[in-house]
Amino acid sequence: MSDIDRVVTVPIGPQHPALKEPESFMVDLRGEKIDAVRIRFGYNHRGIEKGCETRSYTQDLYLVERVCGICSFSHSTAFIHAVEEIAGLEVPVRAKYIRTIIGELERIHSHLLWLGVAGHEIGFDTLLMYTWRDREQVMILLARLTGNRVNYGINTYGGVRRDIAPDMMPEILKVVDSLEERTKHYIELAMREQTLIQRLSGVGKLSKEDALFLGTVGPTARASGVDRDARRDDPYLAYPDLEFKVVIDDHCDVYGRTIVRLGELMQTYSILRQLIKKIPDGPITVKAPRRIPEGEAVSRYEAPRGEDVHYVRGNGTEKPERVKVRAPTLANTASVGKMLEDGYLADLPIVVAAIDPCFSCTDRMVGVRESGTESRGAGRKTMTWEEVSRYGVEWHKARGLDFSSLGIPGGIEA
Amino acid sequence: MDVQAISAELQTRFSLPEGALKVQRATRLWVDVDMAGFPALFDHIVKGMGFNILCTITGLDLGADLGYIYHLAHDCGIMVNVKTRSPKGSTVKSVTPYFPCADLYERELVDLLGAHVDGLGPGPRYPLPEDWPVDEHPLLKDWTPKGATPAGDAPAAGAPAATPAQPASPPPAAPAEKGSTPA
Amino acid sequence: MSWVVAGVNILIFPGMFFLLVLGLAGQFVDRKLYARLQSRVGPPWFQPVADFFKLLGKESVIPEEADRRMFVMAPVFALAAVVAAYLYIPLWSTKPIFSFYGDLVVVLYLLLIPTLTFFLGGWYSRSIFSTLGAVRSITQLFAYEIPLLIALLSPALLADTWSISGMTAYYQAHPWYWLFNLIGLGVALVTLLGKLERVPFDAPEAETEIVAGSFTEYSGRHLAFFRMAIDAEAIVSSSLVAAVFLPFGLGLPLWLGIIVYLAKLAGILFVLALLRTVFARLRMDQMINFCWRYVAPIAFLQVIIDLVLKEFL
Amino acid sequence: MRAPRHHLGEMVSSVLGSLFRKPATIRYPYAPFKMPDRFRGPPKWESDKCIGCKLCSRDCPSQAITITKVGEKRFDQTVDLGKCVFCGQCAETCPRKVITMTPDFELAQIDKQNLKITYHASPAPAAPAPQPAAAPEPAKGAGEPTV
Repeated sequence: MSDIDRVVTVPIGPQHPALKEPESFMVDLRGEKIDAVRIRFGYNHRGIEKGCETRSYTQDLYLVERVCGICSFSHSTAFIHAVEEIAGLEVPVRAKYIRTIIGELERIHSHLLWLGVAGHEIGFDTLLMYTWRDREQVMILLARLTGNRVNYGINTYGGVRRDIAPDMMPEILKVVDSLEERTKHYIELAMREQTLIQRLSGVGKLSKEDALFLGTVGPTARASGVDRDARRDDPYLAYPDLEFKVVIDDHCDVYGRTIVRLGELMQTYSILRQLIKKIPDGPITVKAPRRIPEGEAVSRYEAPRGEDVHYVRGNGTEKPERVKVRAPTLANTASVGKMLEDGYLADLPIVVAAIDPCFSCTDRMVGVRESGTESRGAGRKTMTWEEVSRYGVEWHKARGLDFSSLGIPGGIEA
Repeated sequence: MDVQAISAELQTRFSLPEGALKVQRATRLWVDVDMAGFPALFDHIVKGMGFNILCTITGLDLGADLGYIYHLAHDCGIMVNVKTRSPKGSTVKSVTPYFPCADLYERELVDLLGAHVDGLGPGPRYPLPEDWPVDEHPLLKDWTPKGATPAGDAPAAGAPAATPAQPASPPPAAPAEKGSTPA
Repeated sequence: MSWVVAGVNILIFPGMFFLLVLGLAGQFVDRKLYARLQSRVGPPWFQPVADFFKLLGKESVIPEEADRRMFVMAPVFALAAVVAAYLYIPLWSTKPIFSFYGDLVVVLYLLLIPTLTFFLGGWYSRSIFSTLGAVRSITQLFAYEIPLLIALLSPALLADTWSISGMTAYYQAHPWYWLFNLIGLGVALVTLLGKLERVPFDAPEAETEIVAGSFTEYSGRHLAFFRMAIDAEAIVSSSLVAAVFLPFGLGLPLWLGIIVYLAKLAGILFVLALLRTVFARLRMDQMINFCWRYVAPIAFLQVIIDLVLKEFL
Repeated sequence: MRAPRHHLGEMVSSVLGSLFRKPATIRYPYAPFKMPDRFRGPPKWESDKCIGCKLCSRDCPSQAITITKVGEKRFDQTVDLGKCVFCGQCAETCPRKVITMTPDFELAQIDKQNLKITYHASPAPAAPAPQPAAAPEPAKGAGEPTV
């Protein structure tokens, strides 16, 4: 290739082995370097928000749970918190603890899943196989506790549907012990394996200023030194009774995001031990009305991928007036363009994977199309980062940095 | 920071009417403000009080008006929900100068509720497809999908043909005037 | 050598057919080891055969924009070159089927052809993923080929011959001299990973970026031939490494010789499988950096060692 | 966290160890696999105890349940497993607790129709009673699903 300046456009997605969900990244390449990225969303619309308005609260609970497969419990709990706040339901303490246990187990399985996916994206399939093997322990445990591996269906208005039998507690601890040992191994691996470090560090840089500016949430933000965690800042469930550290890191790259997630796993094990030690006896549910009174509430939940925000407005009937879901990925996608700036094509999969994206959550959340409105092939939505980029450029200019000399308007072309 | 203190400060500074401020709990404050007072209040909360997390923007269909709720959070955990409203068809000012990420949230308002956002730059539609009719806003209460049976009620036995629970089933009559491309 | 014997040797044993069977067996060993190292059950023994015949039975789609002739020829050339190279490699005696002075260089060039066909097949597929994969293949070639050449030539320097059978004969006469070339063996194994496009050097077919690289557009029997060529290439290059760096146990009775040969192959395949288990894929720039900064100097070290030794031995 | 000295091939020892351990995967479907006892598979009705209140079908998030009256205080229950999301809300809602979630998970079918499972109420106590064998559907006993 003598013509080194030739720009090649590579379509990554909507169907592509690097993406677990259908999204489209049009990547302009100069050699191996990324010149510009255009991102399109919207291959997964479901119309959840409108759907919630037309269903009863009981049905909504399961609909919301299916916003996301991996953080199903996060969405259902965030939703149920808002509804319970409107209804003025006081959830029994034991139910709160059980919810926290399930939520933290979900965090374990989500983070281990992420580690495996990250390994796969950088061609380290052995890491994928090992982490998913270990993750299986927590999946089976969740199936035993709740009745399913994902979409646990354990929440119900006013409490939880299933109690955790006393003889299950040692089982949970056994899994926690075993996974803690494995996680220590992975931390060691992440800090020492040369090829892993080479592929992860310095990749997908996102400075603290940018992370704050672009509204990044969750481990992605914490890896850029943003000290935010809804579990500590706006405590819910049993978190006020628990001691844990918010893991932050200053690497600001994919390596930092790995370290943060592994660190969070270690925190989660300690949280689970505390929960099992402290869980009180008592009822697991209070009676909830079918009609939720008029009122509104908004809840924040620290899902494994970042902060989940649910807003619910009740109108005194069996159906909510309005449900609004903000999945963490929507807040994080804005940062992907920034991270890809000046990167390599080879780094694209891991950079995208590093925000632990769940495009289906994102799409479902904004989705409004009900079945029957349109043929399914028309679900094309386009989103570019022009506006965000322009702001980014202006913002940096105001601070004496000019990216326009790179020939990349804000790093991303519209 | 204390939610009562914030509430008192907003009360005195903006002389809000009775009932405009509601402390729901230690970390939740709801503020009702009319469109005229909104920019100043929003500016003060973001710049003056340091609420630098925009969780999301919720749009509401309130009949004749559109409601907007800006969910602003502070690092200390307190969340101020600024509620404002404007008649359908009037404009609301964009908050993207404060939060560039609000771009997506505001485009959502435009597409789903038909809001007019002043200061939102040109750009592609989001989240609806480019070929979606401009005057159809699915989250409006009076919007029903054409060709679909009203959903949500207990299903008529044996005939839940095209309910949202079953998105895979083809609609009984796909409206051709929507400019949709065939699947 | 009558033409009948030559024909049998070339086509059946120990030529093409034997090589293809070994190739499939080698693929199985590699996949099974890879799986077991990753704590998985792995495929049953007939999986490579089943895959091969399944691919043969599938429709072979040729992209409209592709150069039809090049697209179809590339896999055949790859396989032919690999089979031809195999004929010059001594397996269990110091005498291969064909041999002449300088065949080491010819074998190395024949083994270059598969990589070139990957490039041509990918380039003429005209798909963006294939093109990228093709360019990466050829870029990577320049990184690993030089260290591999140097590593393979240094034992020849010590033996003072450019023929593989001459080398094996020399090392047969001096039974322990092959131990001097252990550094070269290491370099050869590492660069083989590059030649066979395996982790950590599998950027040319990195599925998370460019789907399957050069092979993205290939399907059906064309893909089957390509896969077969890669399997056979693994065997041929392992045999070459075995002949050059592990020249012991040659000239035994045929059955014992075959067992020793298979054991050497298995050993090399095991190391290759192990290496591809424990690393992450390197980026192109990192791969080239690694080869030129570390692997090539080490290969030169081997050359110096052999040149010095030659003075004293 | 400061990174210590970097190594190549940090995983060598653990992957070599795997060679000598039992693999983590199984040869399903040749090796049997069972879900935990409390796994929520398809719902199952004890048809004779069903009072036909239809609360299950009302609460079902995916509208998968149909209750049909087939006689005096006798009800057939149909669940469409193609729609069912296995949430178990029906079992939760049921005032008589006649619904249980079974731990089956091998539910694949070639024909979509086979996903509809009907639980039949036992045949009505036939008024001209003497011949139970001559009841309308002798093969479909109470609680026995048919497809």
